[in-house]
Amino acid sequence: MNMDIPKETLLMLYRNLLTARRIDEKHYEIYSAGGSGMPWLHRGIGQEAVSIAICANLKKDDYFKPCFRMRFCLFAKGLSIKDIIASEIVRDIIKDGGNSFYLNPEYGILGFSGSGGEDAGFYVGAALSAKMRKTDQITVYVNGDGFSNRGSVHEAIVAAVALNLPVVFMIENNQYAMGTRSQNSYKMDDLSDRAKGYGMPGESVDGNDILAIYEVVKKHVKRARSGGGPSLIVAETYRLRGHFEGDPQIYRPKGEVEEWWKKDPLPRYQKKLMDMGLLTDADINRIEAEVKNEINEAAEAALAIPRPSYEDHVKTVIGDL
Amino acid sequence: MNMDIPKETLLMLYRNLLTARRIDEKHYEIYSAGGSGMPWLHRGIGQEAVSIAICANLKKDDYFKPCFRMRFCLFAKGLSIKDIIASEIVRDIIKDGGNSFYLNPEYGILGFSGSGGEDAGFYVGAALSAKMRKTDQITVYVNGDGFSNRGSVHEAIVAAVALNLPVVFMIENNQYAMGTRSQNSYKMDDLSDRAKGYGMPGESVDGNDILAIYEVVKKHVKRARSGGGPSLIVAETYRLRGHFEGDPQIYRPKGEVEEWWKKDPLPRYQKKLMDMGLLTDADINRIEAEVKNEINEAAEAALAIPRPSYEDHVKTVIGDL
Amino acid sequence: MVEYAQTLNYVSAIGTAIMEEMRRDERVVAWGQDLVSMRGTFGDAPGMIDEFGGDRIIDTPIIEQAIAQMAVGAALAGSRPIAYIATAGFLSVCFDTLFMKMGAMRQEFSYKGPMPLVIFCRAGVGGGFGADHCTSTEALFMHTPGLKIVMPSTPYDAKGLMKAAIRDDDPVLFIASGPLYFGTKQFVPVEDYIIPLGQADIKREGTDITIVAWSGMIPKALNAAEILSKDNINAEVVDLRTIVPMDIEAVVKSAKKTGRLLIAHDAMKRGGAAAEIAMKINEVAPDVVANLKTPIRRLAAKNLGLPRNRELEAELVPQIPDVIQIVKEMV
Amino acid sequence: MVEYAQTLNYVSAIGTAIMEEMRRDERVVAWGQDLVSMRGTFGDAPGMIDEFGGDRIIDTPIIEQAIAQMAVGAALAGSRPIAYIATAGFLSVCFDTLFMKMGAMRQEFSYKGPMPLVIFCRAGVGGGFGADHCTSTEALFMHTPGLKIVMPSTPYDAKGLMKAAIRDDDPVLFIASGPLYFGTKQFVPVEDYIIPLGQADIKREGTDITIVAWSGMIPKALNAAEILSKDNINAEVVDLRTIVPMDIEAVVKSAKKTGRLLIAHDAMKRGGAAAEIAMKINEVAPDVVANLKTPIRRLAAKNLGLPRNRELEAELVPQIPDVIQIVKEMV
Ligand SMILES: Cc1ncc(C[n+]2csc(CCOP(=O)(O)OP(=O)(O)O)c2C)c(N)n1
Ligand SMILES: Cc1ncc(C[n+]2csc(CCOP(=O)(O)OP(=O)(O)O)c2C)c(N)n1
Ligand SMILES: [Mg+2]
Ligand SMILES: [Mg+2]
Repeated sequence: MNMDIPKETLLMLYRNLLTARRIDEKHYEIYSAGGSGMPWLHRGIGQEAVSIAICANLKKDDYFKPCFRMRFCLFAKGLSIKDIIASEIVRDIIKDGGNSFYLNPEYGILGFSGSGGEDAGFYVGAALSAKMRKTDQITVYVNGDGFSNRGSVHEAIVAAVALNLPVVFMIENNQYAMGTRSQNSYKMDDLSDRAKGYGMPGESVDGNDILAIYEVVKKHVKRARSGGGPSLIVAETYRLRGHFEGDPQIYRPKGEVEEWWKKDPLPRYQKKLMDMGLLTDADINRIEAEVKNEINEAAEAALAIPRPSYEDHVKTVIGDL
Repeated sequence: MNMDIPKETLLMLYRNLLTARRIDEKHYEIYSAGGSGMPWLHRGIGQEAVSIAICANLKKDDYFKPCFRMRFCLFAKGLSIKDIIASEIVRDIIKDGGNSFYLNPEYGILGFSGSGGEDAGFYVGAALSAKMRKTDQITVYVNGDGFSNRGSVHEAIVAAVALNLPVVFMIENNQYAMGTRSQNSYKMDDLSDRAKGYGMPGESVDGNDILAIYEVVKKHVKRARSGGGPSLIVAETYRLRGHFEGDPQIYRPKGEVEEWWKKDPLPRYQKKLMDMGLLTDADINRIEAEVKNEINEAAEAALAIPRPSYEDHVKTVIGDL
Repeated sequence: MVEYAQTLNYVSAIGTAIMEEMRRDERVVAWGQDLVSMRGTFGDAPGMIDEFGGDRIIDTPIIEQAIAQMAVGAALAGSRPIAYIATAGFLSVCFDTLFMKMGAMRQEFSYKGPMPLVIFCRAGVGGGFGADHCTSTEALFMHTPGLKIVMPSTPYDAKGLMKAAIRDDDPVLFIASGPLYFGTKQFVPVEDYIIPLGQADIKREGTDITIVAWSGMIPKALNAAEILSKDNINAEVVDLRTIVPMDIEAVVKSAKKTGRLLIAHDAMKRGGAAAEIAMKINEVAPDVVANLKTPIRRLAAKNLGLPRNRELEAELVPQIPDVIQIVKEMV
Repeated sequence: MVEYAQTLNYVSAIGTAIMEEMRRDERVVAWGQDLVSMRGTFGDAPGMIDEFGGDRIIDTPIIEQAIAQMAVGAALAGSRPIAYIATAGFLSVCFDTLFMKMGAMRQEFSYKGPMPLVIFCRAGVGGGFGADHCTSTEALFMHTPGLKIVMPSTPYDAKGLMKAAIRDDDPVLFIASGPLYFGTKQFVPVEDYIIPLGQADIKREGTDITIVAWSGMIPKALNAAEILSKDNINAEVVDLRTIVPMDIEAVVKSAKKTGRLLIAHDAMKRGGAAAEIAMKINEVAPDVVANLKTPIRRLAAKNLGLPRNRELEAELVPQIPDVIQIVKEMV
């Protein structure tokens, strides 16, 4: 089934998946060292396949909101790795002439709500705007299993269905919302049944199998772009780390994390490409070195950007102080 | 199928259905005369079967919120007709020692939100309280097809499902939310498919067939009371009048109202009981006279209650003025 | 010379403004409940729904959170949306987006780009329909970062301010006054005009006391002023027109002239806008305050939820006699 | 004689209060996100989750609207619920229920019965986590009818006020201070005590100026006062403890004594609580205000959405040096 994906795409996916992994690790490294300015860190390690596969199906000006802990994957949508890291460590990207991963309409990034799920309507509104402006832009809007329960996400779906908007909704089910198991919130075996309640198509996919996600997203994106209206994809994956770095994780059953490490999407895809004869040990080492180098340089450049000054910040905002 | 409903219940349903109809008409009469104090009137004529059938399945201390335009049916839950009318025409029920149909925990009435659907969680919270207090009280929570779309209704359902609470959710689909046809909000043939999105059972029923509703509600109430958790019933009916009295109704297709008058639940049920040999012309006339008399007396008594005075009102409220 | 060609009521003035802006700029679009199906929202702006309905004016289900949120996304995506939330009381139903996102988000992320959107709603005090339908909520948005608030009191102002709101690159909350919707008609110029946000207007000149008010309180203040004039009390009525940004200079100037300052609003007193205005004047013009003949006072609704009862509501919310009484106490 | 048997931090004092009340009255129940699964919400109140978790303390999905609404229904149905909304910023996500229903609904319908519920949340300024997580929202609820607001600054107060809140028959919004959660421990009596809602507390006696504050601003004010004392400026710090009802008499008394009044809060200035307090004092004690040595001033956050950046946030929200500076300007 995957055989019709061009080789360059397959290798691009590999490189991006690896890059995502290494950025996440770099964030952890910077966070652990302290003093960077990051107020906290919610890691996305092990879930990268979802966002990377989505980005591979989108154009630069399509609208896309990943899960909050997967924001760093937006490099695959076109943002520079330097800007990704600079966003995460709260540098003055504006003054540096860069692009924040929080709010950046040029790249289809329309803001990010700290009250999770409140941004659902933003991205659906962009799809409505695209329809009114008669462009072919579509929206992919993703939340975790937790925030997907929120009323504002529901209303955004109702809007997209009623107005037949080009939106692919996704739930990235990493089995936990903070300490709450998703099975304690949803009483159904297949979360994609949520779609049935809105009369739209829905399907679940192995969120740790990047090619499976790639193909499912491709199908739904195509449907949305051709006027087919909204749909839902549920990607089943796992949060390998605590909710935040420092989380004692008393809620985890013993051995669960270890089981899921075995399903890590990165070695899994690497093996697949090797089996397909598309990747050699030498390739792996070369790409690893290139990626590492790229990220190290980006991190260095990002760390060199000053923190925003009060004066610069205030210049960007309106209103009397 | 209806044969196992006792005769007294069948006749009680008839009397209540007729009473509901006549109260609605009385409200219209008072409203049209002017000066009563009613700020507006949203009639429920033609939809009475739903609430009447529900009440017949509930105990006094079960929690029940009907559709906002069907509040007057709460007489069937135990409120006096005088109190119903007095509530509608904004009299000083408190001072009169009566029971408002807006907020009255003794009768399982837990408030009524002018922002439609905001009260969903109130009634689900009461179900949670009942579970914690280990009583067998259940909740029936109804909205129209319009308010049922709101995020707060969704969250209340998510809560009831996650916590396995004894709640029967209902959508009373009268085909319109103000001027918006329900088919323009929901893109599915059977609104009860909404239930599938939550992994709970759902079914649709002819909302103008009182016995059909009675039986479906009975089944779901029994399920809830025995710990089976939440479920959804959709009652298909029709709003025979404008959204409010005075609505020019430019949004109605020609002939639609006339078609639905033919499905009026009252004559339909009357005929059924006559066919079953449970009702004669003489019975009909007698009950009609009794009900009319009861309502006239109640209306007179209600109209005689003074409007609330500022002083009395303020005594009931807290806070510095 | 201004050519007066149309006599419009308040709501039609708003509809006309929106229609003219939709013709001028194809990015201007509108959505909300029953805009098209019930046609009444924009008054009798002629041909509006025929021209734009279903295409650039669309109906949505009852999903206020999405209605407001979609405006944020569409504005960032290049449209200039007008999102209709029927009642100012329902703003609390989509409050997170209004309070934490619409104005605050660009500031949170130091984002310089525009977010041109209008939230259009109607404040409903006067009907006795209860808290949700009648509560005046502007004080909440005064405490909201980055959101402009427009509350006109006349058809002329409503048209000019709506046009300014639509052309503004920041989010604007336009709270129309329900009780004024079908009130006195006014000659409204046919040609294009805007009233810049942040300019108060003196609706009545006076010498003895300044009454600062806006929206539905303006006619009450003017009525009171007429009656007071028979007792030789000459009140100046300053219509703020926009709450944020606020033309505090106009208030100071008037208070300096009359020597007395009353701030009146329909909203509840505790934590209401009057307190902020009074404090602001103390901050920017302590000398003027020091020279007032009597301390600044405020007239506002009692600190209670509005009842489902027109007469009780009228007891809680300031009426013409209340304005007269407090002015007499002050003069 | 009070027996001091436990040294508790702020959050454990709250947890202990709730646990004691749950033992005393079986109608007291609690729900919210991750109360049981993550155990941290009530601090280290010993055995609390083992004793009540899963039965009278339950976890919910991420559905703040339902979390708040369920408290209303359960309170009317006979429970005494404590509903946990993690962050004071998220109160805007369930705002309609808080603003229009919790306090207002009984008034709307002239209902005399009780509605005993506590909304418990944490205000988060200080972390640089952005608008949603850090914004102080009490001013919104000051403008809300029928809702009491508790904002303690010490473990002792937190315990006594939480007990009062739980026993109150009206809805109470209990906004804990995140930055104080794991701050200085304090001896907290083992025996039952309550601090009645509506009583301010003088946290530091002084003669030169009154600083009115609450919650996380109190330690900043006390720190500033210590530093100022080296310059022989003796500040009195009045901790309001509850915002509604407000102990305005205590403020007036102190201001009369010191002759100067500063009101300081973490929340944004425009439309903030300081304006209301200043206006209220003008209303109830115009003579005291007239005799102040300098006009009342307020110190509050800039009128901007909070940024995702700790240092920038600290620039926007008043810090110890800001308190010192404004006091020096006033004295
Ligand atoms: C409205 C709101 N409620 C609660 C929170 C606190 N919170 C932050 S992350 C999180 C869990 C989100 O779970 P999920 O959506 O599954 O994403 P995941 O963390 O698994 O990636 C919660 C509850 C929040 N940010 N916003
Ligand atoms: C949150 C909110 N939005 C809008 C309204 C205005 N409104 C009052 S009734 C109504 C229609 C409700 O439709 P439905 O739920 O189908 O009930 P029906 O009128 O058909 O009985 C609307 C939109 C409201 N009261 N509350
Ligand atoms: Mg998750
Ligand atoms: Mg309907």
